[in-house]
Amino acid sequence: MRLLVERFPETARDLWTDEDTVEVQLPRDAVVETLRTLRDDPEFGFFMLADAAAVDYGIGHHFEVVYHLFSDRHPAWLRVRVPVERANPRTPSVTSLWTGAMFHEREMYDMMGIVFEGNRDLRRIYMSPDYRSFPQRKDFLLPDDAADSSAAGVNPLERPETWDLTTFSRELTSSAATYPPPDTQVDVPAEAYPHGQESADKSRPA
Amino acid sequence: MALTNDPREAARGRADNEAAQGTALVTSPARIEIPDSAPSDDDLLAPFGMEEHPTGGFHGLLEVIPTKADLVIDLIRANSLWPLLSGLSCCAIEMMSTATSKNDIDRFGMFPFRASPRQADVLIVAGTLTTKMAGPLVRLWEQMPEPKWCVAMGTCTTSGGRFKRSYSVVQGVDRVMPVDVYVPGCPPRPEGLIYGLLKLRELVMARRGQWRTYVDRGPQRVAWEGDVR
Amino acid sequence: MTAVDPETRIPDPIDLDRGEEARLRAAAGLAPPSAAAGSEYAGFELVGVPDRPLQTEREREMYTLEEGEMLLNMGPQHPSTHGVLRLVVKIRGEMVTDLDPVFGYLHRGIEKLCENATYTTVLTYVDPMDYLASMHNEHAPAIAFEKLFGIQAPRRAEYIRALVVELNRVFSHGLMIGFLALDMGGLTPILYSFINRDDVVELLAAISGQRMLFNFFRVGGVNWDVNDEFLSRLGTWHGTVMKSIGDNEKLITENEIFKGRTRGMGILSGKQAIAYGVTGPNLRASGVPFDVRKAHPYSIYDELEFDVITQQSGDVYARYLQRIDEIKQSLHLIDQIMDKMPHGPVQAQVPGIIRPKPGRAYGAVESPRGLYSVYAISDGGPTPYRFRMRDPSFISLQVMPMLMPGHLIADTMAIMASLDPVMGGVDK
Amino acid sequence: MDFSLLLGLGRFVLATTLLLLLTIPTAFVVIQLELKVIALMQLRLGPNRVGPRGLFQSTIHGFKVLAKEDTVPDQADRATFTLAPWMVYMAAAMSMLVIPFAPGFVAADFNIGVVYFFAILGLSVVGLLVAGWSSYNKYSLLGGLRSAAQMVSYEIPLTLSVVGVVLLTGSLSFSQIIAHQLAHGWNVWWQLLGFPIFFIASTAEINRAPFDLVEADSEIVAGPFTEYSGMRFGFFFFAEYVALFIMSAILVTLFFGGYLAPWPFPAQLGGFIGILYGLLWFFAKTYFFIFVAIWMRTTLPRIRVDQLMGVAWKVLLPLSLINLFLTAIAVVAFKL
Repeated sequence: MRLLVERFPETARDLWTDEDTVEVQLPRDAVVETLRTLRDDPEFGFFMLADAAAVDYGIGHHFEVVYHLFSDRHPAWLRVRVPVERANPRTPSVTSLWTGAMFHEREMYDMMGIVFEGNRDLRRIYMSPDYRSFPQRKDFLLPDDAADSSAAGVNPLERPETWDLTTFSRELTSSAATYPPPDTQVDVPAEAYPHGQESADKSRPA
Repeated sequence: MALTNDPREAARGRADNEAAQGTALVTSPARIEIPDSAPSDDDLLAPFGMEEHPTGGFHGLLEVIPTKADLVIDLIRANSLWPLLSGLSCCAIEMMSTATSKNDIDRFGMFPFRASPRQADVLIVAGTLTTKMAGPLVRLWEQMPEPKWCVAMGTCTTSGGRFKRSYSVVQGVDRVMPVDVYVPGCPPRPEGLIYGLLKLRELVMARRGQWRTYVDRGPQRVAWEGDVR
Repeated sequence: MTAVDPETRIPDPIDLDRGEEARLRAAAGLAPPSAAAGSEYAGFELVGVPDRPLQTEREREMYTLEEGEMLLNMGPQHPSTHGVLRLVVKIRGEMVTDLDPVFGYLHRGIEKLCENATYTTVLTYVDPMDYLASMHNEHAPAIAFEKLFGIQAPRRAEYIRALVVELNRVFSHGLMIGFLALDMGGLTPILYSFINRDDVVELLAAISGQRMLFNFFRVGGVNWDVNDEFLSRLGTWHGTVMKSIGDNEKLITENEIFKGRTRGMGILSGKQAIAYGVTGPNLRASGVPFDVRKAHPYSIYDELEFDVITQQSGDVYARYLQRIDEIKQSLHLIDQIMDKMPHGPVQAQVPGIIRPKPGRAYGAVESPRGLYSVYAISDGGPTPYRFRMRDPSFISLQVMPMLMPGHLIADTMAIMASLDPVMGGVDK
Repeated sequence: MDFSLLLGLGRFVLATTLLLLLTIPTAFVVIQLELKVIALMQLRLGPNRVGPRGLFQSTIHGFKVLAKEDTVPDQADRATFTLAPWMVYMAAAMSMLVIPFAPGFVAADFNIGVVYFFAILGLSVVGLLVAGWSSYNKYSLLGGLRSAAQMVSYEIPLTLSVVGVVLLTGSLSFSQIIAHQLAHGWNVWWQLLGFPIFFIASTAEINRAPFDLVEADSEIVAGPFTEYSGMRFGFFFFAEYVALFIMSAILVTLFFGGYLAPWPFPAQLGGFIGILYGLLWFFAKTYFFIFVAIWMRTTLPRIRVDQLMGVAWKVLLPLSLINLFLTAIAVVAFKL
C-alpha cells in the first residue's frame, strides 16, 4: 500500500484496506498505464486478473468498473476501482494487458452497457444480440419490484425477438460497434422516471 | 308402436304407420316381404360370436383384431421410449444419473439416449428454460417425429421455480410446448424421474399422451414468442 | 416492451418460401441469405451466419468464409457440449480453422436475483450456478458475507465446510474424467464415475438433506452438524472410492487410443493460461502453481498439509492426470480434516435478517474449475447492493478459439471436455 | 424347359427370400446381445421387463421404429434420401447369401463367392454416402464423407488379407475354403498375420467401435443417420448389426473353419444331424466374435480420423502386402 502511494502519487486516490484487500481508485484515463505498471513491475507483480466487475451506483450517480488483481509477492488482493460516467459510459479496454478480460468486458457491456474502447469483440454475450436493455442496471426492475414500486404497471422486460428483422434495419445503420447506442437506451419509459426513481436509486454505499 | 331393435320389425312398422296415417308422400314401394324361413341376423352372426348389446350395437370375436392391435402397438411403444440426449441445466446431471448403473432405466427399454431428435420419442426437458433457449427447444420438439411425448423435469421447467422472477427465464415449459408429465423437485431424485417415466408409460398405454391431442389438433406451430408475459 | 406490429413484422423464415424471404430481407436492408460469391452451394455453406449485420471486428473475421470453408453449428443442443453451449465452428474439411463460442442459453440472471434477495436467500440462489460444485458456490458468498458482517464461523463449522467442499471436489473431478472419455467415444468410464458420484451425493444428502443443490452453508456457519448416517456412509465410501477411480484409471490412463488422442493436443502454455485468466486445474496442468487455497488461504486451509500439484505439458492428457492427482490429494485432505476436527458449535449467532454495515468484500475459493470469487457490496440494507460472481469455467472457455485452429472436429470435444466447463456457471 | 434349371431357380429364390427374412431376427438377436452385454459390463441390469429376462427388448425396439412417423427434411433430395437405407440394408443382407452355415446349407454356393461378397459389401459405402449427401445436413455430409474415406481405405487391406487365404486354399468359393480347412487345419494357423489384419480392417469396414467415426455420437450427431427417422432409420440400425453378424461369419469361415468343429469332423454324421452339428459350431464361433466386438465397444474410446487413415495406409497396407508375399512364397516353396 505504501508502495502504491509512492509510485502513483497523482493517480491513486481513496486508498483503503482491510485484512486481505487493498483498494485503490484510479481515474479512467490512467487505468491502462497504471495496470500495465502493476502487472509488469517486479515490485508489484500483479500478474493475474482475478475478476473484473461493473457496479451501478444508481440513477444520477456513476458506474464503476472494479478489477481484482492477484500477486504472488503481496499477501493481499488488489482492488482497482475505476469510476465511469453514467451518461457516457466509456472506458478503455484492458484486453491489451490480459486477453482474458475479453469475456469480462463483454459481460459488463451486456449487463451494464459500459462500452470498452479498444475491445475488438464487444457484443452481447448472454442476451440475444437484439435485446435492448441492460438488465443489471439499477433502473431495470424485476417484475415483482415493479409491482411494488410507484412505477407499477410498467414492465421493463423486453423479449428477444430473434427473427424480427425489422428491428435491425431500424436500429443498425453503418457502424455496429457501439450497438445499441448507449445514450438512446431507456429501460423504463420516460414518464415512469419521476416516481420510479426513488425506489430504484438506493443510497450509495460509503 | 312399441320400440324395437329388430330392423325388420321396424321397417314393417314404419310402413304400416305411414300407410295408416297417410303421411307417406310418395306411394310406398312394394312392401318388403321377408319370409319367416329366411335366416335371421342372429343366425348369420352366430358363427362369429356376435351378439347384440342391450344398449345397441354389436360385439363379437373378430372385434378383437382391430382393437387389440391398437393395444399391442401401445404396449410396444410404452416399452420402448427413447429419450432425447438433451439437458439444459442441473437436472441434466440427475437425468444422466437415472441412466447409470444405480438407477438403470434401461430396464424399461428407455436407455439408448438418441443424439438426434429424429430418432427420439421422449423429450425430457431437464433444467431451466431461458428465453434464448426457448426457440431452439421448440425447434427440437418439432423435429421429433410423431408419436412423441414430453416430460418436464424439475420445478424450473414446470413453473420457473426459483428463477421465476428473472428477466430471462420462461415461467414453465408448458408456455411454449405441450407437456405430458410434470416431475417436481429441484432437481428431482433419479427415483422421482423414473416414477414420472413410469407414469408416462401408463399414459402411453392408455393412449392419453400429448401426441394424440397433438395429432387431433393438427400439427401447429406453438407460439412461444408472445407467451412469456 | 416492444410492441411488434403484426403487419410489418416479418414472420418466421421457416414459414416463408425462399423468394419471399429474399424480398423481405431486401426491404429490411439485409443481405440475402445466400449471398456468397461464386460457389453453387454457397447457401449451404453460409447456414449459421447470423441474420443481422455483423457487429464487431472479431465477428466479421469469424463469419467471413474463404474458399473451401464451411460453418458448422454445434449446439445449443448437441450431445457433447456439456449442456447448452453453442460453438460455431469454421471448418475446412475436418480441420477447424476458427471457433466462436456463443453463450447465454442458460442465462438465468442470478446476479440480478441475488441483488433482490436477502443475504440468507442468496446462498440458495447461487447453488444451481456451477451445479457440479454447489458447495463451492455457497462457500465464496459465505466468506464474503462474513467479512461484510464482521463475524467468524466457529472452528468446527469451518472444518465441516472444508470437508464437504473436498467431497464435492472429488466427485466433480471424477465426473470430468467420465465426460472426457464419453466425448472421446468411451462408453463405460462415465458410468463408473457416476457410481462414485452417486455415493458422494448420497453422503452429502445425509448431512444437508438435498442431493444436488445442497443449501448447506449459512452466513456464520453451516446448517447441520455431522450425523451418524453421514459418518457411517463416509467410512463405507472411503473404503470403496479408489475402486471406481481405479477402474477408470485402468480403462483410460494407459489406453493407447486415449493417449494418442490426448497427448500433445490443445497445448496451453503457462503464460497463455495466465493471460487468458484460466485458473484451477487447467492452469496447474500448464505448470503454474496457483491455488487459492495456498495463495490466499481461506477457511482452515492454512492448517492442513497439502502440496500444489502441477503438470508440465499443459495438454489434454496433463489436464486429465491433474484431475486424478487432485482427487487423491482431496482424499488425503479429508483424512486430515476428520483427524483434526474439533468439537463445538457449528453456527455463530446471527440475526434472522442480516443487515451488514455498508462496505465491500471479496471472497474467493478454489472450486474444481478454478478461482471462484464473489464481490459483494452492502449499502446497509437487508439485500446486497451488488453481488458479482466470477465463474472459472466462463473465463476458461476463452481459450477455445485460441487452442482450436489446426485441430480436427473430434479434438474440439476432447479439448472442451478437458477444460471441464459447466454451463450453469458459464451462463449464470 | 429343363426341369433341373427350374428347380435350381426355385431353390435359389426360396433360399434368398428365406435368408432376407432371416436377417431381421438375426439383427434382433445381435442387438439384444449388445444391449445386455454392454449393460452387464457397465454394472447395470440391462433390459429385463419385456419377455423372460427382457429377451424381447430388441424386438420391441424394432417394431417401435416401424410405428414412428417417417420424416423427410424439406430440402432433402427425396428420391435418394428414400433409396439410401435400402442400399445399405440390401448390401448387408445380400452378402448373407454366400455364407455356408452348415454342410450343404448355403443359399448360393458360387465359385466366386469371395469376389461376390466383397463386391456386394462395397455397395454399402454408396448408400452411406448418398444418405449423407441427400439429407441436407452438415453433420450428415461429414458423416457420409467420413464413411467413404474410411471404407474405401480399409477395403484394400481387407481384400489383400483375404487374398492370402485364397492363395493358400486355391479357391474363391467359400465351401472350397472350408473343405481345404477340413484337410489342412484352420487357416488361422497359416495366416497368423492375415487374421489380425482382417479383424481390424473388418471392424473398421462395418463402422464398429473403436472405428465408429461414421456415426460418432459425440462429434457429428449421428452421422449420415441424423435426419432419418422411423423405419428408414431402422434399416440403417439393422444393417449395422446384420453387417456385424456377417463379418463375424465371414471371419469364422475364412480363418476358423466355418462350421467345422475344432477337432476332426465326424464323418458318420450326415444329413440332418450333420447340419445341426455344423450350425451349432458355426453360431458358437460367430457369436464369440460378435461378443468380442461388443466388448471392444464397451472398452475402447474412438480413434480420430487422421489416426484412422494412418492405420490403414501406413500400418495395415504394408503388413498385408508382407503377408501376401510370405504366403505366396510358402505356397510355392512347400506346395501347400
